[in-house]
Amino acid sequence: MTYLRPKFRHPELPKNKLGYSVDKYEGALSTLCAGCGHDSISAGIIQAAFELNIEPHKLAKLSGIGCSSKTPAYFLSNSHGFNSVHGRMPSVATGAAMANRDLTYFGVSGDGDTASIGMGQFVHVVRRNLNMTYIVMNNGCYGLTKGQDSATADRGSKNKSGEVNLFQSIDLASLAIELGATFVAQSFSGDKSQLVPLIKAAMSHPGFAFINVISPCVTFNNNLGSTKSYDFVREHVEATATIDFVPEMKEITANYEKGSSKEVKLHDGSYIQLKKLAEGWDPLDRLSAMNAVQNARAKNEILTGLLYMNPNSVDLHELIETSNKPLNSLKKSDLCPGSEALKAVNAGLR
Amino acid sequence: MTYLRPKFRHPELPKNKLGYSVDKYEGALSTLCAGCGHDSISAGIIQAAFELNIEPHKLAKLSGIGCSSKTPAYFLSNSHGFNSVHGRMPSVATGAAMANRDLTYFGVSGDGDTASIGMGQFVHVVRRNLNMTYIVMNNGCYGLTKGQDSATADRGSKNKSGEVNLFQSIDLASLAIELGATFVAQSFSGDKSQLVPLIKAAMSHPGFAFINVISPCVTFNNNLGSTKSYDFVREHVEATATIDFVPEMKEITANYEKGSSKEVKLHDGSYIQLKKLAEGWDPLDRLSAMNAVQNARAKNEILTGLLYMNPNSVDLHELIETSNKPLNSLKKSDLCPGSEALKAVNAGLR
Amino acid sequence: MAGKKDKVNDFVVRFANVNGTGSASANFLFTKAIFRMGIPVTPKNIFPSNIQGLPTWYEVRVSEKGYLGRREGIDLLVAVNPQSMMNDVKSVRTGGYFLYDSSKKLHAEYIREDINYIGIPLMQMCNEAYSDARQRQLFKNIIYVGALAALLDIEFSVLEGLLADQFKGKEKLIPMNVKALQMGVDYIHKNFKYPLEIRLERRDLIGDAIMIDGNSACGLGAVYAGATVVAWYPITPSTSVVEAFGNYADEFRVDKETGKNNVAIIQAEDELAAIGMVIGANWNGARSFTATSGPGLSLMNEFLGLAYFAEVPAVLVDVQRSGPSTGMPTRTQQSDVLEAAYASHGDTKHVLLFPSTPKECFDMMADSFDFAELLQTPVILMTDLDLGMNDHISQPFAWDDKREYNRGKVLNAADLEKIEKFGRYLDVDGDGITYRTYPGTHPTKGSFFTRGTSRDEYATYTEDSDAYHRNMDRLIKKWNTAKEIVSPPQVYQEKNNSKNGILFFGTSQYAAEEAMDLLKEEKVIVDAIRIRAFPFNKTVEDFINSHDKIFVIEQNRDAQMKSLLMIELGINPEKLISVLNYDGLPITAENIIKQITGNLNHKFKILDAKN
Amino acid sequence: MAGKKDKVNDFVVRFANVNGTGSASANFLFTKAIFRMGIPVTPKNIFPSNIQGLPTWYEVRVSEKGYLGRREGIDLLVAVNPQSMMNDVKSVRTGGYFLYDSSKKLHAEYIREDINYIGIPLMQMCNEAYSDARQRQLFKNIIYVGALAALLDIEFSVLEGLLADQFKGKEKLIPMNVKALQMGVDYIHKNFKYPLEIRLERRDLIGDAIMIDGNSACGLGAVYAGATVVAWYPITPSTSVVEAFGNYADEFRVDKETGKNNVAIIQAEDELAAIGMVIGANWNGARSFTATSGPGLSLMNEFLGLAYFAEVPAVLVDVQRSGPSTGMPTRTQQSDVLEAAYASHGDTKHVLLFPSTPKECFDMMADSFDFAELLQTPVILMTDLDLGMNDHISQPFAWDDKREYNRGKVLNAADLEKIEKFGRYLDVDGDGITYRTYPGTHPTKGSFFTRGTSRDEYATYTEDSDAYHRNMDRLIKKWNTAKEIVSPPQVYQEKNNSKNGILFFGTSQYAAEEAMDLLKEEKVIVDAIRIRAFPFNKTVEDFINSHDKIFVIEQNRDAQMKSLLMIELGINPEKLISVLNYDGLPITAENIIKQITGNLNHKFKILDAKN
Ligand SMILES: Cc1ncc(C[n+]2csc(CCOP(=O)(O)OP(=O)(O)O)c2C)c(N)n1
Ligand SMILES: Cc1ncc(C[n+]2csc(CCOP(=O)(O)OP(=O)(O)O)c2C)c(N)n1
Ligand code: SF4
Ligand code: SF4
Ligand SMILES: [Mg+2]
Ligand SMILES: [Mg+2]
Repeated sequence: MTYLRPKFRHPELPKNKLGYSVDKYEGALSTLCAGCGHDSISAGIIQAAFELNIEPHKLAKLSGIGCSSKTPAYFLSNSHGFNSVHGRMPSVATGAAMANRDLTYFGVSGDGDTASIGMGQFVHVVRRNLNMTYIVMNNGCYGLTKGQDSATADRGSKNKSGEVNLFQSIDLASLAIELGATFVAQSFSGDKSQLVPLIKAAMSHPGFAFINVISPCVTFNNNLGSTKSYDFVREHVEATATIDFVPEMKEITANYEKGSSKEVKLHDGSYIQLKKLAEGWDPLDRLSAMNAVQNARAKNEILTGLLYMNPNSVDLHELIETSNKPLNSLKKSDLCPGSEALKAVNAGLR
Repeated sequence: MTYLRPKFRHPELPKNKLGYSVDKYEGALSTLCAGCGHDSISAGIIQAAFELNIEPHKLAKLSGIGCSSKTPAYFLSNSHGFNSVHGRMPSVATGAAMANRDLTYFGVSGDGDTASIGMGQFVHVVRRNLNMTYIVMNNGCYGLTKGQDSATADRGSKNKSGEVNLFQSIDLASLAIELGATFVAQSFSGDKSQLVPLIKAAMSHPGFAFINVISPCVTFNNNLGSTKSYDFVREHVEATATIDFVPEMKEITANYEKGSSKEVKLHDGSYIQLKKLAEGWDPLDRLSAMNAVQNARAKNEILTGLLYMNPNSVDLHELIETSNKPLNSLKKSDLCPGSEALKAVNAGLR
Repeated sequence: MAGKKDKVNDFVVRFANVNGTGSASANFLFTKAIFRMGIPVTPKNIFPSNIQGLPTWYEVRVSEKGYLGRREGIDLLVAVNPQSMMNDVKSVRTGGYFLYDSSKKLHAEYIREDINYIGIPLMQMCNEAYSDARQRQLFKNIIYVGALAALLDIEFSVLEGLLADQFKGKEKLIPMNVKALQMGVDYIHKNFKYPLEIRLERRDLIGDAIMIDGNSACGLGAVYAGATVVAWYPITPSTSVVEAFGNYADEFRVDKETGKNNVAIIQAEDELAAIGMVIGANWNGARSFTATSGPGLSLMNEFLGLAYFAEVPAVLVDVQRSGPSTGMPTRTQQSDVLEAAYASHGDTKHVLLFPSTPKECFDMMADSFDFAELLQTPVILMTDLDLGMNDHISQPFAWDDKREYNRGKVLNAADLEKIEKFGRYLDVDGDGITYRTYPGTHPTKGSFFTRGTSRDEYATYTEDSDAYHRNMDRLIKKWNTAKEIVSPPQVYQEKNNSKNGILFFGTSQYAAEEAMDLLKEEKVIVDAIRIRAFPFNKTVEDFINSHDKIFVIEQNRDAQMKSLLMIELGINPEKLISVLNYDGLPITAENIIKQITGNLNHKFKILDAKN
Repeated sequence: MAGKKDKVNDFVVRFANVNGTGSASANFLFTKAIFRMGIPVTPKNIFPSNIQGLPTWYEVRVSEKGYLGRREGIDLLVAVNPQSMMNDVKSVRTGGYFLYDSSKKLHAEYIREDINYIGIPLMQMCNEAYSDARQRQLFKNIIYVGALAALLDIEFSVLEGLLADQFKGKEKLIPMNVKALQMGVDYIHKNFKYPLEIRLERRDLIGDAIMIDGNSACGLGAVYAGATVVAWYPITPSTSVVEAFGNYADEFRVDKETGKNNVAIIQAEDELAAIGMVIGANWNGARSFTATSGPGLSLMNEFLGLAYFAEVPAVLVDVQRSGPSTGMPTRTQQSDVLEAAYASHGDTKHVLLFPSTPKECFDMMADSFDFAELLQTPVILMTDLDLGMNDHISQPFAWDDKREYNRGKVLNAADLEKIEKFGRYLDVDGDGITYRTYPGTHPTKGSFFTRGTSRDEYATYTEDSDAYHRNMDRLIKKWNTAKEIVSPPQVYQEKNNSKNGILFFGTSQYAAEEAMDLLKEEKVIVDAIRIRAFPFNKTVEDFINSHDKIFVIEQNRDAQMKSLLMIELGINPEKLISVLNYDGLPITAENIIKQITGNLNHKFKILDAKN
């Protein structure tokens, strides 16, 4: 989107239960490339928070570094946000969540941020079942540093500089299930009808809720089978050896039925195959979820929908039995044993 | 083992094809606790290298930090060794292997070293299919820092300070398969008859070969259901609040048939259930391997043997098509384009 | 220190053990008994970086004068480790004693003419008295403590009292221990002249002091300071900070009604995660800290830079060990000073505190949260292995119940209502410290976006050069404000007595104070100051400026504190003379004196007498 | 710089664009044309940390005198970005020019009385000439270059030549570009008086110089130096170092027979892994490097300490950006100096090199491998965004084919046969540098165990205090040896002409040299030295000692180089006067002069004239 996005709103926008209209959930103007999938996801988040009747200030939004990690600035401007360091958002979110169990925690990361530098923290935040929503805006590349392959890039795909990715891609959803995540979903940035309900479900899940969202990068996308047909502008840009030209693009949308498959054409002319889980899918069966994901992967399909959910999720606070009152609200009287107790301690040390 | 281990050897020890007897493969005296499972694995490595007729100096041994990571000092003293920093052995091994493709690379790590601080590097060395053997000496705890739970500790187990582990354990073998590892095996430190052939197979595998070896920690083991029955010495030690007393222990051994199960009693009186894969097991089928591991986990069994192997493994050197000659052997004439070429470069910059 | 006159309450005993044999608790019994006899005593662990089977030493200095630093010259060596025996024999001073297990005859090579041998057949006695191998092992240690009691005149009732305390709730263990002690006493009584001329005499020099290690004191201080979120990763020698915190939290932080914890302790997956959690928690309004040692500090560099720039409070305990790299993990040093002061790339500076005693660990731990929140920046408590893992005699802990937690400039909903426009990084008060809000404070006011990248006074992203420059300058203003907020130095004299001064910090205090005394006996007068915080308070500057020569005592190779003094105060390096110790052992007064008198060209009698 | 006389070859043009619109290549065309006309020219990119849609500037200074630093004061602004237009209008100097797209009428608020407006209906022209939206976008840039050619007297044939070079192999693109250029030229010819009084005239001032950015030069240098293993993680502004290396490797390192690569380039999962790989490869006898910027350097602290202590060579390029934390990732600074010099906990020191020009990037990159292997320690090339990502006029690269790679003290099998007992850390030559072996060298001799923990001369693990101390002292000896091995400083005069000196390093060179010239015009003489390496060579010490006052010019807030000078050379801080710049933009001569003359209480005429 551009800096010129008109701010005009119809005065009679519908309101949610809190009496807020959706603009209460918006953020600053996005500085991402026009047509970037990430902006669509931001829109989905805004919609989900609106529909869920979340008090914006009772939500904390956290991210790492990357185009994707910038997005928290572009939604929920009445929420505190923390754009931390590259790959380490899970730890910051963990600390924040420990400090105050009464807020909703919303994390945004990129595939570089999560699957490369952040892999260790990702694995461990899953293992701890921290009560948060964690979205990866997955574009298979490092957008902000100009298009290098990420660890989720498809093997065989070509990036902007024409290099072929030689490595197998990390399937974050499958990995999360393997690690025992209690909520794992997958979706596509352009499919608002699927995305919004998934985000709402994730935010309602008491534990770690992971959504891997395929989110095409307008500028550096590197999807399998990218056709790279003759294109005057591309040649021009290649010849001058500056990857400085980003044509204006439209958001890619995809709307399709549950149970069906859809081929989606990306900005560079390549296709991805999405397969929406059928109505009758049982997201409570972990082994079958794993199998389905593996099988889809073998067929080069991306399974979308709620893949797995553990209805008996016990989140970190419950596990370690922290007090019901937020720790950051405790007062000296709750926390400090006082001078008398200290005398006893001293006595024990003589 | 103790510093007093007698160095006496029978002069007519059997020799391998290189004409070396097994003592050529030994290392410095171990300083681990008597009875530590890690020492048994070292013995297995010595035996495997001997039987495989490896030239010791053509092998490089690398490790992170921990009791387990000390072991490379205790085998193959004619090999160069690198005891690097905590959790980062995979990167050091990657650099080393890139420098010289003609050596054999042998990595040793601990469960703390790999599953906590080292998780990110572990995932990525698997993904790159680096040609190396990678053994985790898995004792479910941080031995060297005195027995804290590691991320592979069983949920519900108690550690030396009596704390119960609340978190699900990370199953490294299953994770490796999920990530596309091309060789994944599991074994028990006391089962030399299984371990030695697995190590040999791993060292012969052209790509990343992972062996997760359950290796009881004499001193701080924290296995599921540890009985902690009345014990004078333990009470004494607990009362004085110094965990400074390590009773002399014997190595635990376990020998059992393929296809069978065995309950093994650990030093603290607790049991683990090992299940050896049957003869007819097909280690080439990735999906069935994953399923078997998951099912065993559900039954609290530890599946041992070669779980999965990809016979078409393409290692990192092949993937990125490095020269057949070790890079560290290339000379200026191979590497330096010379002054004439530089003149052309200059000309292009005017 | 040769000479053969009676040395009452003034000697060094060193125990040479194998680790993992249960000697630690027995040796502590010995130390604690002396403490309970009212005599100043200081023990030092010199232990290996492994779990079992390697040499470990425990060195106990007894000092009537109250000198609690390490001292060279071993008066009595208790040799229970054949591995290290040869060096142990050599380490005894001429005229000293060598107590060994005489179950087997001592080989000739261990015999020195100039020392005295006390053979006790420890193994044999144990074999006779106990059938269980582990009991044999364990009681061997108790027996030699009994023998020492007889040799040095430790009151038996004191030992019994200690055992009673130790085995409270497990009383059945007491008689067996008493019996083992008695075996040692009896053997000496039967076979040797006792007591030795090095011996103990009850005094009343301890007062209400306590004995504890610095790490436990840090843990306790954090409980008192109201820390609620603790994230850590195990590393020697810092591990026991969080372990102690956890134990005290079990005692003091379990809600009586619900049984739930008023604390969250997370063992992180590594140090990057630990500091990340601390930053997240502090950002969200909880007091939160982590503890680590050198390698962990190195890993935290990036996050520390974030906290500095994003202005998030954070408390970090760095229990320093010998570096660099993994170094000697079980040896002490003060060598992370420079790294901690300027941790992270870019222009960064961090507040450091330097405790010297367990009491100060407790106090500074509590203060550090106030400072971190007042200044909205990381505060690093620079302790070391010597302070952290050795027991020290210390003033008792004290807590003023009227003391409130100083949470710094935080706006609540009512405050926000009153404000026209909230500027997270707006220097309203002119002290460089700006106002913050916790998430969740107000539905429409006070929310802001925290980032490590450039922003303006309203926390809005900008790449404007001026905004960047203004912000960097304000951070310096805040730094200057910090100088008079952080712990002031300890100055040892009301007005200067000399043109020479000594400057030290942390655990060098013990040896430095002893050195001052000894120098004074030689009529070499030096003034002294102990640094307790960075940035330096004006008093530090004044002290240095009002002396010609400053001896800067530190336990590292590269004179790191001296570097900070030059950089921050613009001191001419010529007047700063380094007195360094960097072999991994705590610095001694003798070492300090040698270096100072060497520089002053003073021939030192006491020293010469010793050599 | 008001005044209205003809300014031939002496002005600043600034382009205000939106990023992602393809302006970079057009703007470069403009710069390169001036270069080809034999006139000194220097461009600076001032770009945002995003991909598309935000303001980006490109500032081109033309200087007959060859001053290649940035200069304030914009003579001609090419405004193609409505977003920043208001500030862009303000930024033009009185009497300067404002070139804008007149497709729409300029709003009154953009009108200043004291500047000249040149309206060209760029959008309209494009809409008429092209139907494809993207071509309209792209050629708009070419059209304004054509207009500038007419306004400033750029030779059209030079532009054509450049296009021919650029589209070699894609010749069909050339006519379209020429046409667009011509459209710009024609419009000016038809509508304006041309050329302007700021204009170009062909000269022969470039000689055989080349134009290239520092990062590419680093990449090329590493190819020449024989680097074979490269590990990296993307981060602005260092990314193009490895990208350039990769491109040159594609050209020079593919084995002709097998088609295989004589190089391995690994995109690591993060910076910790990148430096780990570099250490592993160097340990195993390959030349290996990585490139990063501040945050990556912070993350590498632990590993750098390991390499220092285990004595493993490693080469690291730090392309500095504004810190701390993520700071301003697309702005320049020299603020990682202190962090790099002492990276890691414990007592550590690292060798740093400070290139100023692309040629020096190339040379120092090659040297850094020699130094790292000679000294068996990390070497960090401290460049910055300005040098790394901007094009610079530079002396051409040169390579002496007789030059051999100096691999340092490495024993081969034959050497080992001759040695009684190999001691990895034995100081045989007394220079602190010991002998190493590569894995696989000899079946029974020369293997050793590398660790970050304490060890003796034979690489055997030990916790012995003396062994530790000896080793730490030897490392200092090696450090002292390094002083005369690393790149000596550049001294600007044979003997001193003044009691005042200026000291600078890296990209401050351009502005510093210009400032010296301007000062000389004012009869203010200063001697000068440019630091090229750390530790400091004796010459640096002598230079400082032989002057009363040294102005230390650096692009950071905390005077980091000054700190190093104090710490390492024991210089009295009073004689070191800081001249600092830390707003993220390259330092200017004017800024330097202001600070120096301010200190010297000199009223500076040129400056006054300007203001
Ligand atoms: C420690 C560190 N290393 C590298 C970078 C540079 N960097 C910024 S964003 C990014 C990758 C972002 O990729 P991803 O997370 O996929 O986000 P995207 O831009 O694709 O949405 C990198 C490598 C950094 N900021 N910090
Ligand atoms: C950066 C860093 N953090 C912490 C440590 C301390 N440390 C040493 S070994 C270890 C854990 C070892 O556990 P594991 O890898 O399971 O090995 P084990 O001792 O159990 O064989 C830790 C935390 C360290 N050396 N470096
Ligand atoms: S570079 Fe790619 S990921 Fe980044 S904003 Fe542009 S389209 Fe989105
Ligand atoms: S502590 Fe445990 S892992 Fe370490 S050496 Fe002892 S038994 Fe082995
Ligand atoms: Mg991405
Ligand atoms: Mg372990």
